[in-house]
Amino acid sequence: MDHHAAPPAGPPPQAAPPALPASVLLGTAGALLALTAVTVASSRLDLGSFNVVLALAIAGLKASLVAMFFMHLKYENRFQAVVFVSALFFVALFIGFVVFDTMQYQPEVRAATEAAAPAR
Amino acid sequence: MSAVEHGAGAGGGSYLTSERGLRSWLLTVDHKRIGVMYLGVIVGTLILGGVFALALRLHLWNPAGGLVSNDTYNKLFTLHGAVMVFLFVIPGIPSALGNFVLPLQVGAKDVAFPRVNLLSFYLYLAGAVLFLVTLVVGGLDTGWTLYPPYSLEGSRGLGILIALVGVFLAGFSSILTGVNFIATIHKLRPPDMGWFDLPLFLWALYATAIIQILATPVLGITAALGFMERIFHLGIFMPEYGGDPVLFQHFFWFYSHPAVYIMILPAMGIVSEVVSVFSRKPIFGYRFIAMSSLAIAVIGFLVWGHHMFVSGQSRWANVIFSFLTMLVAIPSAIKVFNWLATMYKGVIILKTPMLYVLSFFAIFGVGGLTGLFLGALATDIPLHDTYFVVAHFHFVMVGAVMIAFLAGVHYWWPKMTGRMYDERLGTISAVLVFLGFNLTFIPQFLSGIGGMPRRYATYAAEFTTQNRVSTVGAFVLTAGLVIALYGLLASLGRSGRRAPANPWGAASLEWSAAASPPSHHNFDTPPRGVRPYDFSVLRKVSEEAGWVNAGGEAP
Amino acid sequence: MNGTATTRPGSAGPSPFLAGHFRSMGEQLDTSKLGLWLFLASELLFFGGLFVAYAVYRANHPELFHYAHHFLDWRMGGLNTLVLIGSSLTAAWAVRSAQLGRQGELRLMLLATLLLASLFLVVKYFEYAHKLHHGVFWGAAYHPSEEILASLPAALRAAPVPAHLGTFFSIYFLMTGLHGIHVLVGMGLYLWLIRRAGRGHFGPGYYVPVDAVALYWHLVDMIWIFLFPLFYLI
Amino acid sequence: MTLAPGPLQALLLAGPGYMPERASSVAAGVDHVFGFIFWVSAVSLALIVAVTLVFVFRYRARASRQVPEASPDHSTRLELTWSGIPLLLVMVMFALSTKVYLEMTSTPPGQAATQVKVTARKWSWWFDHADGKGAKSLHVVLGKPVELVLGSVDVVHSLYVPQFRLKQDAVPGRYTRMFFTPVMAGTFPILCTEYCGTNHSQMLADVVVHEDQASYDAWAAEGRSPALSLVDQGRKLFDEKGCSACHSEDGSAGIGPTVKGLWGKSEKLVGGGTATVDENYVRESIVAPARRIVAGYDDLMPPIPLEERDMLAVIAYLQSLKEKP
Repeated sequence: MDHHAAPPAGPPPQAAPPALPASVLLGTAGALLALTAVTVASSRLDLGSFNVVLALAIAGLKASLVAMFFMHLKYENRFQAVVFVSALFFVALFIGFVVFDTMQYQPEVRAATEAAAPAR
Repeated sequence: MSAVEHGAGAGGGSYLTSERGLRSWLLTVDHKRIGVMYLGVIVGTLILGGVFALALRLHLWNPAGGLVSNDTYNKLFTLHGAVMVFLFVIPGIPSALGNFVLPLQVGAKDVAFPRVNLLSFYLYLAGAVLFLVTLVVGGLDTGWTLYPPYSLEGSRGLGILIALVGVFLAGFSSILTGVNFIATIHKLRPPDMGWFDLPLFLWALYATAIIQILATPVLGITAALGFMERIFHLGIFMPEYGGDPVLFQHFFWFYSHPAVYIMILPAMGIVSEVVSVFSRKPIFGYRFIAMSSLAIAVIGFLVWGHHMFVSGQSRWANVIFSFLTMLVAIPSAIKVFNWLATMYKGVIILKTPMLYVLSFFAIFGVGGLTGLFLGALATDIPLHDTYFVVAHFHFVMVGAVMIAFLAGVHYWWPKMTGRMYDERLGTISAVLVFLGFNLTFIPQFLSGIGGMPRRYATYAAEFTTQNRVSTVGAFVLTAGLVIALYGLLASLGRSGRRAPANPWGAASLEWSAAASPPSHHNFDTPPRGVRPYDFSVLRKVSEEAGWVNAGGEAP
Repeated sequence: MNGTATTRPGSAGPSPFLAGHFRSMGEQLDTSKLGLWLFLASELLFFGGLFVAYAVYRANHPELFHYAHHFLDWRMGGLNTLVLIGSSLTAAWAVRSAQLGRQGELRLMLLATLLLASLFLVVKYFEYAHKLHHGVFWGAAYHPSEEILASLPAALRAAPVPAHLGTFFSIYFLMTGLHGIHVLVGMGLYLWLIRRAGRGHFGPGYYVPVDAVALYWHLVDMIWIFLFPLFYLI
Repeated sequence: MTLAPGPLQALLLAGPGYMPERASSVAAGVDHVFGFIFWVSAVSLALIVAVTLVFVFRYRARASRQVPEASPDHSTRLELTWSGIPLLLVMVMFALSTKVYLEMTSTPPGQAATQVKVTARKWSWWFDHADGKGAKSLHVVLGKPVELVLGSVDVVHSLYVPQFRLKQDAVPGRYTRMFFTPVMAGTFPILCTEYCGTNHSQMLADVVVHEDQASYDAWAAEGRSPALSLVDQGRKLFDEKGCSACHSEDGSAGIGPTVKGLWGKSEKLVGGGTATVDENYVRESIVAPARRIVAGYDDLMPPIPLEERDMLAVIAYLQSLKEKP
């Protein structure tokens, strides 16, 4: 193997992102405030289980605004974003598997709870 | 840390002598000194855990037990497990050897965050001390897995709370080490060192660090939840208050399965280094080995449910976890075959590190292959929580990891101390460890297949022979370890031979560009990237003077 | 090695803030940021465990959440959301001020962040005090007072009380409590930054700590962005 | 598993030996899977060890061998081969094992299972059989499918019968299920395989597989006669409900206070105060043991619900053990 044909050699210290313009910061904060209003308003509608989905979608959007602009992820080395997204991926995986499993065996929990109830 | 601190040792000889006094050690931010301190404490925990293990084996000489009471037996195996897992096997290679070797191999002066590194050491030390404190307050008999409701019952005293804090602290130490390692490998390489110029030990530590960063916090939150549940009766894990004990098992194994890869990946990294150097040949299939480390790290996150096949986990979750578990076997298989291929047509030098690595092949082979029985659902159901499992994970965690740890300690000993260990004692220890290990744990497979459950203070008479052979084996293994320790420590005395900069003829930077032991700054001139497995540029001068670059100049 | 100045404004030679094992201030900034992002990833998994607990109980016992969220006042949560968004803005602005070398503005922004963080905890204090005063504790300790039960909507009072309601409050106190601890730590860090800024340590050549603490602070904000709808707006 | 009988099957079932008898309908299937994995592993291990030894012997450093021979430093084709073959093998293992697993966790199609309710506690098992008979051992009939519904009153336990190749945790706060059809008459051990404290290794019971229904019925009819006195019935319950595991009847020390001479005594309590061992205290200690604990003992006992008739019998038995003045 030719090691020296290997891709991106060495770590070039990359140029730090320049200071963010005031407009970006104010715009982000404004969008966050607006989305907070939207999320409060949407909770007033009765959409059944879709309420949670909507609330989480708005929260996700707000969080990505914070990450991209306030945390200037948009202007950083892409690896930082990879780190952040893979952490979110593993959280999602953890939640997904565990909720999937616990929901499957819930009937056995309910049966035991009901059997125990009259004894109390 | 300021430039001044770093400059203090300039011209002051090796890192061991550049500054003197206890204070210069306890407050050091030098990765090498921190690595040495870790090594000392970790060997201490190994001895402690080992003493517990011998007591357990003696107790099991007779089916009715008899040496200690059931309660004492339960406390002994709990602390044996907890000390060995949390204090020895998990931090063993990354924190002790990794801390010492990583910046050297990467050509850096130190890790990215030296003060965080020191903090990490003290967090670990605090965790270790808390485990000792549980001994004082009456011990702990929950098993290292800490399953509720048993572990969090109302009758429990301080022991469980202290142990949970200990686990939490040791966990945070591990996270900080992981952060340091990834940042160092990413940012502190010489400008001409590409990703595929990294020694494979670094790829292994990199993959390990991913798990340390992403899995260990879950251990932290699990310990915190357990702590709160015990005090405040939260109703999250305890069924009494509406909680779900199986949920705890999900939390626990979400960390503790990946933790197995925190243990084994660095061990594999050591094997890659040693097998190449002592075969005088470039590692075979560098990229497959590097990528298989990453693959193990990622797939390792997806298989925790295989610890829960009979726990009441749902049927379809079992099937999915069994499938994913089977996949994780592949990257390990690739590594083994590539190591064997590395020896092909090489010049195999049977020094102590290589002897340990050769025994690693057989022992890791058994450990990995017996894992298949436990990943497959039909065979796991009868074998789960029997001695088959005990033997399997000892083959992986003790056999493979501890043997690789010993290989690594012998391999880097000349660099760490500037002394050559006694080769004859090293050879004897490697042979005894291999024999003693197999004698201890092969009979346990047979007990497990026969249906002997684990964590039993007393057992059916039909398993007496297996248990007695196992006890004898444990003492042979201990003898091997004591000889290894003696051989290493004796080299520090007056009779110890001085080590040349490059006694093994290795090409990676810690051997080819740094003195033995290295100076405070590691390198006198900033090193350039090298091909870590290109041995053609090295020439052996003599056994005493070691190897030099073919150009003639000593490194 | 790159465009970043390696000296503090007004002084010559290498910056006193360059650690010896880095080759340049640029490398130091880069490395510190990477390290911090890795730590934040770890934090996500740490909080992640609590989100798992939330998801498991919400999925399997939705009745707890529908009943118990009436004990929470969405206006308080909403106010705190606004406070934290504001503090994130000032934290981000502080980084900008440091990068541009505007010392007065930097100090002002750091101070504003600290004050907003304190305001958040004050609101939180009133929320907690109200609950604890009325016996709304976690887990098995949940024994609500008649008074607070009387304040619930009539329809809810008529409905049967779900078993193990305390588990909801366990999760509520754990998640907001862990978040609150992070806010406290953040306040400590901002105090430290204010002191250092007062000594004029930060400028275009060296603003690693301002940036790093701000990244941490934004994560704290981000977690709250999820906690708010998950607890207050069910 | 539907393998043609013959040498292959014999090889698969041979494995390493040491297998317990195959007493359930799924045991042979499990052993087939075990045999398959065993032989694949044995061959792989032999290969690894043989290659290691051959290489060490042929290529070891010696006077005539100082320089390695030229050989490639990687070979994608070779590496893909030794990734692909193991992948194929483990997928076969997964398929075989999952098929057997699905049989292990369900009743054979078209057959109704007899349900037995299992209660685990520290450190004994209790089996409530379908016809209402409760016992310390599990009784089943040869060839008839059984469904166990497991529950636990205190901590996690696990029911394991090596000869059945089956195991299932009993988890407090919920039920778990286990299915089997016995195919061999006899008595087999039941072991607890989830660590549960002091006497974990002594939490043993038997499963009795009756030849036929008649033999089972004969067992079920035993002890039904009302001839037993209240004291004798209490003594029997004291043993069956597992009380005797912790409370000795002969005055020796145990996990809990001995019941010999206990009746009428005044006991110091944890947290101060005393209690006289009378009918009320005994009743409370059985239903809610944590409420008033005798000093020097831990809060370990699970609540044990008893029918009123049984409660009276236990009380009568304890009275019979009263110290003679």
